[in-house]
Amino acid sequence: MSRIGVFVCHCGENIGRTVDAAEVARASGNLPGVAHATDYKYMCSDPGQALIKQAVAEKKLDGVVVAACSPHMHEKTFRRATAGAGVNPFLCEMANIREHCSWIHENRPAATAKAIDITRSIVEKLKRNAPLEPIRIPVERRALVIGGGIAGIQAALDIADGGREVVLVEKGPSIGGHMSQLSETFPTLDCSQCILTPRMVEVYQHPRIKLLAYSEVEAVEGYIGNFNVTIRRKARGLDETKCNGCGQCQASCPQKKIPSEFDAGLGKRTAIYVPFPQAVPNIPVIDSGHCARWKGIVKGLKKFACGKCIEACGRGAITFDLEDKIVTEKVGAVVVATGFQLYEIGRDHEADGLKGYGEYGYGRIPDVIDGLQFERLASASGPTAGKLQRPSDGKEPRTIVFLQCVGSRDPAKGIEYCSKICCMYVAKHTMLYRHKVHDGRAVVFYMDIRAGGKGYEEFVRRAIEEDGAEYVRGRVSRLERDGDVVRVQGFDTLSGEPVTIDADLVVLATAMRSQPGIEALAQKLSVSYDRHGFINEAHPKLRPVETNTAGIYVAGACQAPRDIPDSVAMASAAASKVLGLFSNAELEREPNVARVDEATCAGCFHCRRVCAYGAVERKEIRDKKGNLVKVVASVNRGVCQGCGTCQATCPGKSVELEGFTDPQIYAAINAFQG
Amino acid sequence: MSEATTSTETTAGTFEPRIQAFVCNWCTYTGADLAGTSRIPMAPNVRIIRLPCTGRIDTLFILKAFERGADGVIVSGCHPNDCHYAAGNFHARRRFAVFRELIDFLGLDPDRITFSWVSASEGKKWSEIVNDTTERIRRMGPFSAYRGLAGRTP
Amino acid sequence: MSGPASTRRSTLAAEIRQRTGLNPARCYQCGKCSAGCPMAQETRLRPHDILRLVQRGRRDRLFADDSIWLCLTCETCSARCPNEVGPARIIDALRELALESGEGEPPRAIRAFHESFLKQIRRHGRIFEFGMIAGFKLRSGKLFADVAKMPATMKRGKLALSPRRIAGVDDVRRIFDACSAAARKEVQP
Amino acid sequence: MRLGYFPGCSLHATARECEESLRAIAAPLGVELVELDDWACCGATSAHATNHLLSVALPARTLALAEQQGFDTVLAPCAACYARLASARHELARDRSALERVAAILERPFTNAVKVVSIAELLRDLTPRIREQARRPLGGARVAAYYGCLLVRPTEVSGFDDAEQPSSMETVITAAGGTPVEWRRKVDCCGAGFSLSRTGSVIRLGRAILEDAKKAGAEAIAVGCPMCHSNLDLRQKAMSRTMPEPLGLPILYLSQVVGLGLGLEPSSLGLGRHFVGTGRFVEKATAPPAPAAKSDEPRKEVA
Amino acid sequence: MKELQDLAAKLLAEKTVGLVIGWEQGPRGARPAFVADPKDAGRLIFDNRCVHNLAAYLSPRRPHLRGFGRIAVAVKGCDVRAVAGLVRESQLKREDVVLLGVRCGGVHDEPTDAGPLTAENLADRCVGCEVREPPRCDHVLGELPPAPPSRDGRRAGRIAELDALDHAARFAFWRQELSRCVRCNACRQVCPLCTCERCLADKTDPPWIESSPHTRANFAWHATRALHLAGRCVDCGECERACPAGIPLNLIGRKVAAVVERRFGYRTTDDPQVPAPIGAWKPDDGQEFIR
Repeated sequence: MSRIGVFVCHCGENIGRTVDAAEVARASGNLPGVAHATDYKYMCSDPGQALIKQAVAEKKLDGVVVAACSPHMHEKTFRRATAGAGVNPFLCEMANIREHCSWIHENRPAATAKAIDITRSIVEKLKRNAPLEPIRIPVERRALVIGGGIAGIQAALDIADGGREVVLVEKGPSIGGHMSQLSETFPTLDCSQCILTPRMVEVYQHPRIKLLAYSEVEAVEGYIGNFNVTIRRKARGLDETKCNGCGQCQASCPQKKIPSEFDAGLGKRTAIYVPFPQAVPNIPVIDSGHCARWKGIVKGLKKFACGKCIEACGRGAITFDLEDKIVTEKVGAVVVATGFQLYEIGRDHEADGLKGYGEYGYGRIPDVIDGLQFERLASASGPTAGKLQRPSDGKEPRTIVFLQCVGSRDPAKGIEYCSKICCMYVAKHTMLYRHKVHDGRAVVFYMDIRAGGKGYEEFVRRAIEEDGAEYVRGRVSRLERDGDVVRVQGFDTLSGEPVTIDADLVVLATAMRSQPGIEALAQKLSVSYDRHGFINEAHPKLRPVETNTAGIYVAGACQAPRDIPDSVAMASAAASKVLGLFSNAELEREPNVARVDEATCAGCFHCRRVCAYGAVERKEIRDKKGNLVKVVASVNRGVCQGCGTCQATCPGKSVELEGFTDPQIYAAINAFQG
Repeated sequence: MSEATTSTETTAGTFEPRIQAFVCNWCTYTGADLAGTSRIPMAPNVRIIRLPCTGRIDTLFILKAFERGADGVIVSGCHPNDCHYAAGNFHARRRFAVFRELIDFLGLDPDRITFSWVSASEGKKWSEIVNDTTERIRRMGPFSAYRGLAGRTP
Repeated sequence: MSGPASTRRSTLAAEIRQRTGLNPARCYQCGKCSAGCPMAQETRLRPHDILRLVQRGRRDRLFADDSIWLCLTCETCSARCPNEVGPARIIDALRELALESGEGEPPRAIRAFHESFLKQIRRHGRIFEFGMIAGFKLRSGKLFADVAKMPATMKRGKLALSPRRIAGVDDVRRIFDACSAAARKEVQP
Repeated sequence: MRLGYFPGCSLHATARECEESLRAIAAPLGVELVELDDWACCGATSAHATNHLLSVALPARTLALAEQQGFDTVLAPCAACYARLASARHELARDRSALERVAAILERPFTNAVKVVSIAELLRDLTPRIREQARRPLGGARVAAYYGCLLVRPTEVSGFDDAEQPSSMETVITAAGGTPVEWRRKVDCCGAGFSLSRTGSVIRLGRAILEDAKKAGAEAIAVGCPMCHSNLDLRQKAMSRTMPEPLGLPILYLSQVVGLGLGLEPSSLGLGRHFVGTGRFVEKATAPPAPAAKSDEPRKEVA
Repeated sequence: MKELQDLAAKLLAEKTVGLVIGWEQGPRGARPAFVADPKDAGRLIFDNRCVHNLAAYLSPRRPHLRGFGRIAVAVKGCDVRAVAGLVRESQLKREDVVLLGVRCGGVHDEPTDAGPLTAENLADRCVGCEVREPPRCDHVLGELPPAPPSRDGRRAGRIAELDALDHAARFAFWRQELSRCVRCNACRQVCPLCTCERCLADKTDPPWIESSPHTRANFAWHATRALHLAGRCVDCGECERACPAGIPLNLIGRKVAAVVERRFGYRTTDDPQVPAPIGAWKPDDGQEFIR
């Protein structure tokens, strides 16, 4: 570059007051390679920009330096002007002589000298700039949604309704997630299934949603707009196309005593089963752990003890085909909505670094249950058909004690965060209970009530004021079984008295945790997660549903404890992000990405280790005969975000970050200090 | 280059150090912008080079700056967990930690370099970094010991 | 943060933290400690009250009555504390502090017990139980309590009557002196 | 196995039966107990309620002695001594400067390398050996295992068993042929620290424990702590004063239970030294097995 | 020694490998040996003069050894760390080499030294050796010799002395030492972990490291080399041994290794699966030097 134009802005008085802009222009004009230098009152104004265009045309300039404000302010403006003049926009640079000079100095000669320095350094850097073209990436306008709970359902429906295809992958046999297990929902007490099941059916019937239930994401490759997803379709043991969901197989299965996951262990199910009557898809699965025939096949037996379901099926759908199938899907965006699990507070959580609560006897005392189990007891579709009966003897509990913050806000047991939903659902539980057992006693041990949300505080107050829930501020020290009651040993910190209550049933509001296996999924997706396994959002305020990997979004309780309204809101937000991405067939990105010099790359892959985005790939270099010469690093321009950590790490400096190359930085240092 | 301010140039006989800053685009550069917008006066001795991320800041830059005449260097970027690129500053932190102790061992005073985290909202902190570094380097004097190594060994 | 805010912070909490490495500010007053405390029904201040008063720097109320001296150090509070505050150790530290600064005193009986106990160790290196009980009774004034049990205890061969001094008793005395010197030093600023 | 043996003050006095039974079962279990030379008191509650440094330095002296005398493990059968020794060890292992400070006070070499075990931990680890050597099914006697505070708390110091639902003593009782009972107060505090100074509290706390054990059907309580023992044994009469009849619950050391299971003579186990008579229990435990039971066959582990 | 020779002959004869790299008697002490013919296997030796870290020959920068197919290389326990480094950084496939581990009880400073090892003549890196039994080798040969004589590490002592000086004094020391560097690049050539295809120092655009061998350029060169080896240097000391100017380069490597260990809890290991510390991070890495 030998014909650079330097344009020095006065910014009215903003620069001109302490920096002699004319002197900066004069000094810059003397620099080798500078063919034109001038100053002007307002470079960013239309006449100012016209000045650049005119000079480029008249002086045949091949590069532009605007000495003015911060590039954060007007770099786009001046690059557009430069492009308008027919010069590659990346051959325009800004020298920041306002924020970094005129505004912070009083001494005019010193400020002017500094402005000259800054401008000179940028001129020298610009000499090493290369013309760059924006990166264009084709976008596959289909989305993958992982997780079929309420967040996944909402995201899938919003994207599909927006006109784009969706692949919805659910790990379990049915979509619906935790919400399908709930009895009523706060703060309106509307029936959970009544609002959820129509949405589930909508998913099933939507022409643009491909539902892959009982499936898991195996691998994800590629980058924004271009993901290749491998999905394992787990064997249900039957031919889904033949099954019409009549339920005969289920009725015929002799294994009837298996604890039902859907009923949180309080109900029973068969070995071939549909998890609940409204399941979507309404197709059974065979539980390999409990089906005698399945176990026989795995063992290689020739004769089988059981074949009842095969006989019962009128359509010959039950095949006992045990092979998982692998399918691949090409998508342009991914929404992660894998939800949560409850902290099971028995003792054996060493592997997770959680200690469990020996003092609460969960798992030993049958009448100590968790919140989800209470939901099933209270639910009309539950094992007791909505009659409140405690597990030990089926008696209707006359006194129920609810403990909040079990597992949550308890660093000693491994979790310091607040699970957010417990205050609300415990209040709901007290109401449900009091509505069913009018003279029953509902006591809540709490630490703080966190009822921030529309109608939430009012809801809790209603539980206390109208429905007679007794709230005691204090944590419970220990639960003991004494005869047929559970003795609750607590303390009322407000009255300063020990409180001992003999309860018929104790309900623990256990913490929300991320799903097991989320770390492995996150690694497949190259998204980051916190130490509790919750997926990290790209920015807690400004990019709440994006992840640090472009094209991958997050919704619902896999990001942090969330209630239903929050999860749905996030899901819709993620869907709108996806639809925004899909609004063009191509994606345009700034070209400031890394580039590997394959001739000198030694293939040590230090760059690959430091890349937070998985943008560095292995590339085989072969000679003409096809023999492998070496393996080198190669940057995927679609994935690279341009941080340049790879370049600083590369010992042989075989990577260059466009726009901030070593020769550019070297020139800038030299110009400052040389 | 006649216009260049050099460290031998003096104001009223005092030594004016030349300080090279390498800062990340998202936090410190923006923080320095904020210092400007807030009109916080500071010493005019620092020259900023903008990089996308502290992860991009090579220790070679620092050595080169000293070699070409800088008396001090400022390296600054986003606070931990605030990196625009997720982890660039964490990688940089390890790199600088080793570099600092290494040059210390080689007899180069690591106080010639200020490492700092300055967020986009810490315009005031940036001005303090600039002023404190300038004052410190002024007290330490020109870094001719290193620059001058290119001549004959005494 | 600097300025007045930091100087206003309870120096008692800071002192406890420095002694024990435990941070009283971690207590969020959930009361689980008090719910499980075997002595809660006998003390005016329960563990969570004590923590609160430490946070507020209320030495006056902490040292005004018996509460801190009635802790059995059974550690139930610490074992169940959700926030790893460690009330038992903090109460220990408060007792040390009270003794060192003279701001608080254990109830006579408890002090008498500790004094005779430690005196025995200092004198003989070990506890010689008959002597200890005798010393305790003189110090506490509970002259006749438990006297009925003495003959039965002796009959069962359970009270060693003749004190035997260990060889390294000088060792033990030096340890005592060094530790109480260190304690005295800590009271001074 | 050769262990440094730290009897503590009580095993030479009020807890003689603990020492006697320990020594009696040591040989059949293949354990050599070597009493530490010139040990001093651990300082107990009194030191750590009044001077933290002292409460670390006194046990540290014992640990240093053990180190010098060539032991890698020290047995502290008294739970209170165990807690003091283990706490000191734990604290000094975490804090290098405290270790240096204490070593300076001791004026002897000290690297804090010796492990401390309690009676419950030791016997739990010897369970296979106990099962192998057991000669008597104890007549199916129902025993409540009582841990109290110091065997399981503070968790980070002891850590050999769960703090809320410990099981090591039950394992030992089962191996010795007894039947552990399920009860609620096994980790509650009996208040023994105030045994002399605040008897009223102690009686209240002890009574709750005894009552619960009785209610759960226990015929005896096994303990691992001389303080708990003297409290529940010596003061049992006072504790049952308000009850219609005396509780009559013998309080045995875990080592005594094991001794009975091994078929040792009750007199060699110090069973005559108790305040609450052990006669009925011993009688049941030593009765010849009913003809149907084949006592020679190895019993199945129940726990 | 017979065991080594026989095994080498067998591996060559069976064509398991095309080349065996070991040590042989040269005109001036032990030297690296390259045996392609089973008949020459008798040349191979191993004794306490075999100081060379032969893993350097496995680096892909030695294309002249490429045509031999699989290579067997004799390694001491400490040399295995360098092999692990090459595998870790994709410079070598473990299955492409047969490691002949030789049990070693310490070596001399120089291959020309002879006689029994004493506390005086023992190479510094052998002090407190923990890998007399070579780990992760395909064959392990020889009897386990006694531990090398014990003494304090000289370099550790020297580093402590330097650390105790002020900046000016340390600077004077290194200025003196580094002024002798003629940039012959022997250090780089002999280093098993200097695996760049084109060294940064040879790059001219931009010339980050000044090419003329004056002291300032030498500072930049050796500092940068040490940084690039941070968490990778296997402390074989070959750079210092190869240096014709006798610059104590190993002091720099050791110092950096100590920093890396103190800060990141990492020590160069013979397990290729364990990732190196530079290129990794922890949220709570020390940052006491950052304002």
